[in-house]
Amino acid sequence: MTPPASGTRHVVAVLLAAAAGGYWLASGYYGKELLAETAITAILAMSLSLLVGQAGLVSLGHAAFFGIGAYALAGFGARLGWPPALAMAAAVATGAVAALLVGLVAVRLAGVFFIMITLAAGEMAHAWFLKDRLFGGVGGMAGVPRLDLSAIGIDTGDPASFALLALGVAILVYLLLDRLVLSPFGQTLRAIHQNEERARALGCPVGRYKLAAFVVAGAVAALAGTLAAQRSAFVSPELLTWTLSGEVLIVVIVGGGASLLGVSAAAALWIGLRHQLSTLTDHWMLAMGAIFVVLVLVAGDGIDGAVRGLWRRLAQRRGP
Amino acid sequence: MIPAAMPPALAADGLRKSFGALEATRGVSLSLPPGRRHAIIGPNGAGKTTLFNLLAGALRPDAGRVRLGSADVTADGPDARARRGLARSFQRNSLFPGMTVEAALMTAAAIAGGLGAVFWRRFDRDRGLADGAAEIAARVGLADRLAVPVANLAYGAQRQLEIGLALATRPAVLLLDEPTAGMSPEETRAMQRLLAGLPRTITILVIEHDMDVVFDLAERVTVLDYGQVLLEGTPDEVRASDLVRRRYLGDRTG
Amino acid sequence: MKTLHLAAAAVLASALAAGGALAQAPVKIGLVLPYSAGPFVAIANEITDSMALALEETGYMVAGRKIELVREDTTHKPDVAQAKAKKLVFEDKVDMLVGPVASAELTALFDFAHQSKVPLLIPNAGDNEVTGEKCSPWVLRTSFSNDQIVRDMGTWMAGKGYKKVALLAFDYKAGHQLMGGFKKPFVAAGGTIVTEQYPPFGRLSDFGPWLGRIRDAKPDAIFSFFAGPPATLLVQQFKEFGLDREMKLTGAGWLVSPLNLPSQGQAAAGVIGVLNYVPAIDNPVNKSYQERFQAKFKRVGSEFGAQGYDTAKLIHAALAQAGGKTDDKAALVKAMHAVRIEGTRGPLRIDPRTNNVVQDIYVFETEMQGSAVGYKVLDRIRDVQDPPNGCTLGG
Amino acid sequence: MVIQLLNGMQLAMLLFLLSVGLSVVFGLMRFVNLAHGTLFMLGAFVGLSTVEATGSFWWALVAGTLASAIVGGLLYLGLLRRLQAESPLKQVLVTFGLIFIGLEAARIIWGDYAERLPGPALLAGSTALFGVVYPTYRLFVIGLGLAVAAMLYFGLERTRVGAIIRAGVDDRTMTAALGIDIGRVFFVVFVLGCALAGLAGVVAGPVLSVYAGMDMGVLVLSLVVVVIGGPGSLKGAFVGAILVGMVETFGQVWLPEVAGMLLYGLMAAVLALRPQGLLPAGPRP
Repeated sequence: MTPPASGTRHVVAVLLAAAAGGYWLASGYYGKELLAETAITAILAMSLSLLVGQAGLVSLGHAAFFGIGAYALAGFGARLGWPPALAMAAAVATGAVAALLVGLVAVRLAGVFFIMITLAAGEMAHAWFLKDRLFGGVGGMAGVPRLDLSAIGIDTGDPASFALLALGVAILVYLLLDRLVLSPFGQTLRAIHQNEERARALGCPVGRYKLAAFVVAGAVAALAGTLAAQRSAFVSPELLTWTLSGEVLIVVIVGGGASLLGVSAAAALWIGLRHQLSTLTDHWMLAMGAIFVVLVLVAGDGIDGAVRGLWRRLAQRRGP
Repeated sequence: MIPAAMPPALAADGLRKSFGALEATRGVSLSLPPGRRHAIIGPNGAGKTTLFNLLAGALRPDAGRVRLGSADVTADGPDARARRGLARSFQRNSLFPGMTVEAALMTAAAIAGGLGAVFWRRFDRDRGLADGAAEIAARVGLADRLAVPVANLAYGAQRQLEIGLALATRPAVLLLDEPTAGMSPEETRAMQRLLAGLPRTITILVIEHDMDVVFDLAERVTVLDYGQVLLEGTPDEVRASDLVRRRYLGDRTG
Repeated sequence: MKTLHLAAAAVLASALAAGGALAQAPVKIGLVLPYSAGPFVAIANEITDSMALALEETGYMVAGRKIELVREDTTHKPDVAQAKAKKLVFEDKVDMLVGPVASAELTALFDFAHQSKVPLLIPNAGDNEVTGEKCSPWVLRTSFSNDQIVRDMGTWMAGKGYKKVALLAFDYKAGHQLMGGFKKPFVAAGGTIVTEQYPPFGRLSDFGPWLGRIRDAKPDAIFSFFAGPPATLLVQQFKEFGLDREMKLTGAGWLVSPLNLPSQGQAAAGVIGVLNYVPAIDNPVNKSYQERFQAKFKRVGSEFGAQGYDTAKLIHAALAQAGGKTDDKAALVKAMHAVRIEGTRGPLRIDPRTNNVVQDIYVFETEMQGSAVGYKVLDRIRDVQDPPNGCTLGG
Repeated sequence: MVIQLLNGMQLAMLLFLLSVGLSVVFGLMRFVNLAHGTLFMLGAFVGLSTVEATGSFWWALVAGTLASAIVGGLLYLGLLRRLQAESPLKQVLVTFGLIFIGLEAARIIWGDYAERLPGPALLAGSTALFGVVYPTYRLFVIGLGLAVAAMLYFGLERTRVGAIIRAGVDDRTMTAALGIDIGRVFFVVFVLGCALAGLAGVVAGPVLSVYAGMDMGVLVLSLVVVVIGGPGSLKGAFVGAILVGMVETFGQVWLPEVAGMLLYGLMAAVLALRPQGLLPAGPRP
């Protein structure tokens, strides 16, 4: 639960970024798509990691904010015709507001009940977009604009550039959330997670902190959603299904929950594995399900913990 | 015009609390001037823990008021009372098991200092918090164990940290819930020394079973029985009281 | 796109250099269908299997080139569908795309096909706009438009004495398009819509509540649009609630699709449907298709399979017309416009004004044939062609 | 109106059969089993195969119920028992993974096509009741649900095992301290809950169609039932199921614009205002 020593953390971050960069250079067209999807999933997983890993709030409705961000971008950018950058900012703000509204009710509950109310909230949002007419209901809506970076010579319409953009945003989100996690705010969230009663007795308005974490996580999830909408220029209610929330939760747990880099690596693992398995068999979900059941059961601390455990063992072997 | 007297650091007035048909607290009043060491004793089931929770804010009274200094905190929760300078320890250790001693003390100070809203600075590089943690650790006898994970501390040391977390908030009023519970005689003596050494700027109210600790520390003692104040007085008065001897002390000391 | 042309030119150049002795690169057809997840897996497989049946007849050859089907799984997610389409075009260098099934996936694919100028053939999705106001020169439809299916049904039903009709469909775009397309001509032909019921889309559903409301409105018939499990539910509940004694159940023919009959049982008998295909169509192409399909898969081929079969037939004919050349995509589309084929559904062609298929539409009724439910064609409406509906391809 | 009430009741009884096991397991063990819907689907498919093999719906009822009980029991012994001491997070994730395994396994074994589980000939046709003509089979579903509810009520209130279960829901540690093998009670309850889910699957077969994925829709509905009624409470599951059945039935007709959100809104409202549910099990501090 204590944040990792800073030195190793930076090394791992650079290694991960280098791996992504190497893949970007080596991959073909579809690889760029997968890379962008991985970056987006990593952002979503990092946002949920703040909730689950730091504050101990297990949300099963996180995809709702992802979807709301995507739909808000479609609304502001395509329907209202705002410039994409402004529309993106407004979409992130919309995600934050939505998270605030849900959070006001949800943070008063704990454990399984928190899981259930976030599930209910997510399903409500999903039902709303299934029904709505402005964004095409079940069929979704195309024509979501991409960020215009031509001023600095980047054509985001090009998939290779867009993959880089998504990676860049993921790195920015990492730096931001890393800062947050290591700050007194992050420490307070961990304190609440470890012992809520004590945190309260020390003077911590626990509900407000949980709410703040929920809003930040919602905003970052919405940011991921805006990228997802830009990637395919398209939004549909699929973005808000509760099974997506569950998948991201698995990614977070496999990644070690609290480790931003761990969950990012797990996002890459998730996307890569799904791609590899689905080229092998139409029943890839069976294999994915089995693999993740085993991972959740065995790797208690996720990738992060497994790597650290291995590191410790190696270090011991080298020792006297 | 008569100059207003200095308000008591902690006061309770006519506190009542029932759980269903059970009346746990039946009109208890207390008043602790600043700097006072005050103990609450009473047989099991006398309502000590309920009263403690009413004062700490973990429970809301059905009737009566709680004041901290000049502020009425009856409606406040435990966190709001803590922000007004009230700190408490727990009868069963309630720590941050995933942190080191230093991090736990820093965390307590950060929360109490309202630093929790700061998200742009590194927590672990805050010199002020670290220095404060070292000072508190020295005070509670954990100076040599700053880097030890809380979960790895021995029981007695965890009890000391329990007090340390409360002290880290720089409280004006400190509520201690059986600080020596489960300790060996040696550890108890260390705790006694620790408590005796606390500065007079802190007002202390303690619930305690160990009468040696009580009579050593307290300047005034409230004896609770069936949720009511049986007697309040100096330790000597309490020791001398036939009533108390019959109801309570007699059973123990013979 | 530049690199694509360069690559193609390089292939061409090397082929020429070898004096044609080298075998030519195969024609690649990319299939973007939901093979692994969601409610349309069966449809995806049937389309693919039937395309394979059609291509087997040609030995997977056209004008000296091999034909290759490249499958990509959309996992029933629109963004994946789009990414897989891009993969097929840019990495596998397919010459055309066939897909998808769900309307959300089509929305996600449409713009890509339009911008990348790669022919996309839609084997099953009916949104009017795709070959109407939103039409693209690169997106062709071999299946149907929603309007095309139902446009003449209103007149037909009014003519058969069903004067009072209740409409029943899910509350979403396709539901409203099909009901709207039916309603206008029906009212013009003197019919009355006595009630319109639109249950919310995508719920574990029970038609009881809506059937109750419809019964109160006392129509001569229900005209409905449902597919898959909800269609089965409706057919059963219509009987269970005894509505079959008071009115006729009719609808877009997916209601009693061969895919649904096993789960509908005898309750499916006596339903009137209108569709671009029904297994009972009496023509040699369909007979041979059904024979081969049933021999191989031990069940009746459905409209989805038939559409897949016809799509492959049309592609093959167009490729033959183009002499097997696929580099010039515009010429390829032109060839698709030019060919006329005899499909399982009768004569077929692609309308260059809209890129929608021109086909016969069948009115049929289900009936007990021995111990099982079968189909009887009641009427055949020939050469049903969509008006441009805002599409400007025709100039 | 009468028809709508019967429709709502029919759906309610299906949901009750499905949810009661989930609810008691939730209340007794604080265990959320997302794979509960998968056992419902398993019951339906095994029932389908049994009907195809024997031609008898009644054998299907037995076989589907048994199959879900056995698979549920094996899952518990092999996998879920280990999770009991773990956080709700792990339970949710492991059982979430099981959903996909179950879904794909069903597709591999039974294929991608929706099929119908024919109801018994005895219950075919319609019956006149309260002035309306109503499908006989659906009346059977309602009757079965009520009968099971009554049996469970009797079992919980009047038998020793029932008393232990109630005590376990109220205070798990205390019950264990009384020297009762709470693990065995959990196991029995879990398997019984799975059996009822399988029963619900077979019973739902003739009303809904049987297909891989039929579990997804009902799972969330049954979670709504559990939360609304109050976890661990038989009466809660019963009342919750009726509420959900009626809201589904009437809401979609009267308030079609918001029907999709209605149930989740109800669930969120109950959680926010009365997290212990409408009819919580036993006294809780």
